[in-house]
Amino acid sequence: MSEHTEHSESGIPVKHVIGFIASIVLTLVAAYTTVMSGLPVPWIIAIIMILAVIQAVLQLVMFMHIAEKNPIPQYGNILFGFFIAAVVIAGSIWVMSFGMSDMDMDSGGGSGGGSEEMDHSEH
Amino acid sequence: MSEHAELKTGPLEYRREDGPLTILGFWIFLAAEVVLFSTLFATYAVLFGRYGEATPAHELFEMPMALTMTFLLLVSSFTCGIAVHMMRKESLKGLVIWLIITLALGLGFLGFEIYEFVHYVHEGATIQSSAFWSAFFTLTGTHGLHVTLGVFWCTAIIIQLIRFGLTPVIARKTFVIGLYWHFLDVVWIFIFTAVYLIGMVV
Amino acid sequence: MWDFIWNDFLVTGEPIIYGAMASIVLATVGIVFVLTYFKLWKWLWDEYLTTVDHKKIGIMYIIAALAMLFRGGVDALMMRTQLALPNMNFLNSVHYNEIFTTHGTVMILFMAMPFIIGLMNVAVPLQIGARDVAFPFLNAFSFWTFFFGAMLFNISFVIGGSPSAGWTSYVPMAGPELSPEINQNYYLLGLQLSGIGTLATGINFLVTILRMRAPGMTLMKMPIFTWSALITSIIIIFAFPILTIALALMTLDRIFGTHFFTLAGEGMPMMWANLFWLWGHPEVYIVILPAFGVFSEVISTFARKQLFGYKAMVYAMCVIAGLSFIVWVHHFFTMGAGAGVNSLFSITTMLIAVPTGIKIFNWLGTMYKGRIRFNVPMLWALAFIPNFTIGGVTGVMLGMASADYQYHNTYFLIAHFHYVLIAGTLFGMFAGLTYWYPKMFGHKMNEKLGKISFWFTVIGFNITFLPQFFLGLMGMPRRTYTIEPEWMPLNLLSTAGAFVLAAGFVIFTFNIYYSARYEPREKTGDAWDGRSLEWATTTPVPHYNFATVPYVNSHEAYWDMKETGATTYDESKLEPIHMPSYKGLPIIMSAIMFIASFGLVWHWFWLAIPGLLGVIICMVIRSFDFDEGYHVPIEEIKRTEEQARGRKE
Amino acid sequence: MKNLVSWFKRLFMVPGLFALLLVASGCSGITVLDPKGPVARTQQELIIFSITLMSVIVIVVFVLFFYMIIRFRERPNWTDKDYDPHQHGNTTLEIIWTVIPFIIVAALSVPTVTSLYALEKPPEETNDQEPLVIHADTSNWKWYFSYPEQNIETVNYLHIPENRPVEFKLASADSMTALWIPALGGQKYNMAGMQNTLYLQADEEGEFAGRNANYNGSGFAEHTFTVTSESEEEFNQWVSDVQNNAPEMTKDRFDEYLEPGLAQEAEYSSTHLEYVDFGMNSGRSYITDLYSGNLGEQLHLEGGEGGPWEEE
Repeated sequence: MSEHTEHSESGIPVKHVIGFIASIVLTLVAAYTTVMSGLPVPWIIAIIMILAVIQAVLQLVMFMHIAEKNPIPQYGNILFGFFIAAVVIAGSIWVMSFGMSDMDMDSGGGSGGGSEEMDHSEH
Repeated sequence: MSEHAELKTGPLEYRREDGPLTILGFWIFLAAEVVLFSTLFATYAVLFGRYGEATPAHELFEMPMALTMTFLLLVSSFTCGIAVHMMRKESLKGLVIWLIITLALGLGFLGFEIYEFVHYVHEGATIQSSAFWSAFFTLTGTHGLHVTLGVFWCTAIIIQLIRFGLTPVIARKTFVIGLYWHFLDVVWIFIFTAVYLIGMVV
Repeated sequence: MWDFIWNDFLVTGEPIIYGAMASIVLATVGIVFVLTYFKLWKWLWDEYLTTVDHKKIGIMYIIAALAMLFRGGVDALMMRTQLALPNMNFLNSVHYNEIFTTHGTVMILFMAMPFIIGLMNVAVPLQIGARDVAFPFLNAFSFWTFFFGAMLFNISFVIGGSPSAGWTSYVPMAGPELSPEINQNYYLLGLQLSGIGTLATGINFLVTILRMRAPGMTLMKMPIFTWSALITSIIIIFAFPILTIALALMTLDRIFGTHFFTLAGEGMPMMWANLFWLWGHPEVYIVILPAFGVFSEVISTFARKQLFGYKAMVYAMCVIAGLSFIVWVHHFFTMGAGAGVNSLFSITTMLIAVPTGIKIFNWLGTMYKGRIRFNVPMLWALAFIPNFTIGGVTGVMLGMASADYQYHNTYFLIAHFHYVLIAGTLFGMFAGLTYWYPKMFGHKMNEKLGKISFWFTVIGFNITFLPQFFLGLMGMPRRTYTIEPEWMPLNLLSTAGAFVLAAGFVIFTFNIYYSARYEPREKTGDAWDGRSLEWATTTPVPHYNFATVPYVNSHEAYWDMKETGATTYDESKLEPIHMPSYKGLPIIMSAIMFIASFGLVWHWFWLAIPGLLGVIICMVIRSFDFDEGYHVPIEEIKRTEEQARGRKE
Repeated sequence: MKNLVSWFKRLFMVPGLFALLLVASGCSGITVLDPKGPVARTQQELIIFSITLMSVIVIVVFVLFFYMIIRFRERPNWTDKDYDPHQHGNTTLEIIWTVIPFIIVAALSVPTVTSLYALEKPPEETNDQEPLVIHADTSNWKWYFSYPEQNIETVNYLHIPENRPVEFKLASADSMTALWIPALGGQKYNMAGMQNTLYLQADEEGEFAGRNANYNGSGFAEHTFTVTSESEEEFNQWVSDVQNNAPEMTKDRFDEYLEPGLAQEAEYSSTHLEYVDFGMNSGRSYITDLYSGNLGEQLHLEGGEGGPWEEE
């Protein structure tokens, strides 16, 4: 709680500057990986998601003082929040990804597809 | 607990008994917000690629735009951090100046977001176009709405700071809006990654 | 204009609805007359409508819950009447659908939820020795948003038409394409409005319990009901945002033409079911865990023994809370997600039986070598054990996905969840209400009437729902408005049981009136020889709760105090007590939200937008409100305590 | 107090006797427990197995429960020797009643998972035969059964050959519904824009009730159909009758069917799959394109009548 005394008198705390630069760098790396790296898509997704998580943790620790005692540290509920978030997202994707075998070939179709098929039948 | 006895040390926002209570309450609220946004992300992920007859995302998403918005929010998160730091040094002037900078950056972000939405609508991708675009506009729009609310809230805090000075109550409010602002940045990081970057490659 | 009002705005053409309209108008006129005649408006506004006192808010929650129990109960009786015989012509299919929809929604969200929150409000701050909850203003706001949300849902009956898509509101049936009328909007906005309040309650109680406990009361020295409230709050905080989003998405679909769950635009109807149950399953545990807490308190008090395996009870609740978030798919095993998905969720579902079993056996253990008194609260708690066990084991059976293909959507399921929710939640709430009644109102509920109502309820309940297990296995689907001849005998029995059950509830309500008039006043403050801190206060409880807060050494703080002869009043330690001021803003703000939501229901943006602006203005007013409450002077505390304690001797 | 205890006993005798009566009257009235095919039999065996295990638990709890409330009730000649107010738990006991439920859950999990995987395939005993493919589609509040190989379609009734697996392809034009024939096996959902597969089989000839089990609005109660299971020859005879005598299911005729309402039993010598397959993503907005704004119609059914045949 006494960290506000640790920094120099110049006004800009070192911790914030480090956090800021790191987040800029991480963003640029993610953008680069996406556009320029030419890696396979699953790899890109995995890498940029990891980068996003790192950056989020950075924000929480460096800017939001999550580890600050109040009078006990407050990360318990946020961690549980992230656990539920993971369950919601991963669970929904997993549970909802069935019976969609024709989605990929047909994803542009929508309502138009039906009428095409009808035309076939009429001759 | 019985008294509004103010502590003499420690950060201003923690000195009154209701300070830590409110801040803990707000952290819990943010945890609830994590779940709220995760539900939107889940919806977006499940509805991904369901364009119907509308334009696919990768034809509309542009890196310069997404990066500009990201940097605006990242910088504003940084300036907001400085503002809270100024508050802990009990510099009212510094606090107000940095908060106004944060506000300006937030408004810039909103401007770009509105421009982006208008652009998409002109390209034929509206919230009513298809499942994917409904999910996209709702996810980014909910975040944008949070930022808008944050801008109004922050304005109210700045007015209070100028009128009543840096009291423990207002310090607590300032700290809370700071948390809120950083949190919106965290959410944006995931929007940038999961919506824009992935939307560009898939 | 008149054409619109008569044909679209008001629901017309049904004698039952005219009856309802007439009774609503009469009841309103009656209430206004009584309030005016006895000059009670100011009292009502000053003492209740603007209150931020957790005890009064708790009472208001419970009154609202009982009113909603009455409404949901009447719905149930009408359904049972229609199903008593084949070819009954009491309700037509549309009307029947509206009634089971409102029955489910009202019972879960507007009866069970406010009942548990009401008991939490009454008991938790007292159990942990706090002056109030952490955010009293927010607490009042929670109540009023719940109240107006419930009212919004309830007026649909006479204005615009009731929703009729079931309490689960599955799309596409509830979506804009197949239900273009506005009635479904009432469901969405009513739930949304009260959901805001529930989320705020969750945050409020979590902070209260984490930060405002009496000195010495570590987490493992909290009364078990407080533990259940803590865990319930956590589940609320992480489950309700999912509901908020799910409702918002369907609202967007219905009012703003989006395509989340629609047939057109490649929407995905299954996603609604997924999101609904992601919230819906934890919701089940939100309404059952506080009941578990009540049973633990009641059984230990009336067996005059410590709770058996306190720590195991706490851990069991934690495990239940965790598991509650990873079982939601068992509500739609039949959606065809595949053997892999169904296997996993089958196993997680059945695993819930383990911590629940631990709790059942620990309650039995609590009674072992006890000295059991059969007062009314204890009777409810005792009836819970065997009945809930039936509900629990049938739950395990339903959790076996491949067998569930036969139970799903049948009366077997109906019977199961009524065994869980009535024997669990409702018995728990009745136990809790009769248990804390003397603390709330200064007198007990009449024991004799209480026992009569108990036996009517328990016997009626079993006659109603036991046959339904068999009806389900005979192939009777839920939500059908008419029955086949071969299902007649069991349905008739079930209907008869429902009326016995209803009689039990009527006697319970009558008991409230009877006890208020004739029961002797309760003066000790410790009506049942209680064990936890709430019994250490005087009755009636002073508005500041505790003059001085004792140091707590165990989860049975008051039992310890009684053994050492300590009290919560130590004149040498008196200090002025800080209390929050009463506020009119929560009710005003909620009323404005109600108006805005009503506008949105009807797609009237001219009403909704000013309403939203009004809400924002209220928030600004609140932000600029620096009222810090007041301090109760030492003199006043002394006077109050002497009066209360002097009377005791 | 004695009075009270006897009340308690009486209370639980009512449902107990009642259950006994039901069991004594035999399972014949209880469709789910009287299976007519291998799928339903798998499920029935699982149900009986779970009921047996669960009864053990219920009996244990009930016995302990009554022992506690009778033995430790407060009574006039009560003495202190059985009272132990300071007993706060017993680790051994608590471990026992944690481990035993685990074992029970494991015992139930194994057959559950095995049968789940088994039900995804045609029944084992007849896997030498090709399943008969039937597309079962619904719209509010009708069933359409298309036999693509036979090129025939029926409305609101179904013929199947006995002793041959049937592979249902489930889909819906609008509301989510569920195909359920309790005598033959459990249900699965029909949904728009996707296809579910359900295997069922009848082991004997007869008529069985089938229905939509998932609530879909005001016509739900009448959203039923009958299943006739018959010998292979009779079935083939029926098929060729339909092929030769029934009219074609034209697009116009089918579009009329899609309008909300009830319909009589009927048969056609072609299928609607030629115009639209609701199981495909392309078929999901067929009905909204056709009846945009008119799908909200409510059926005010009364008194269990106004059944399918009287509506048109």
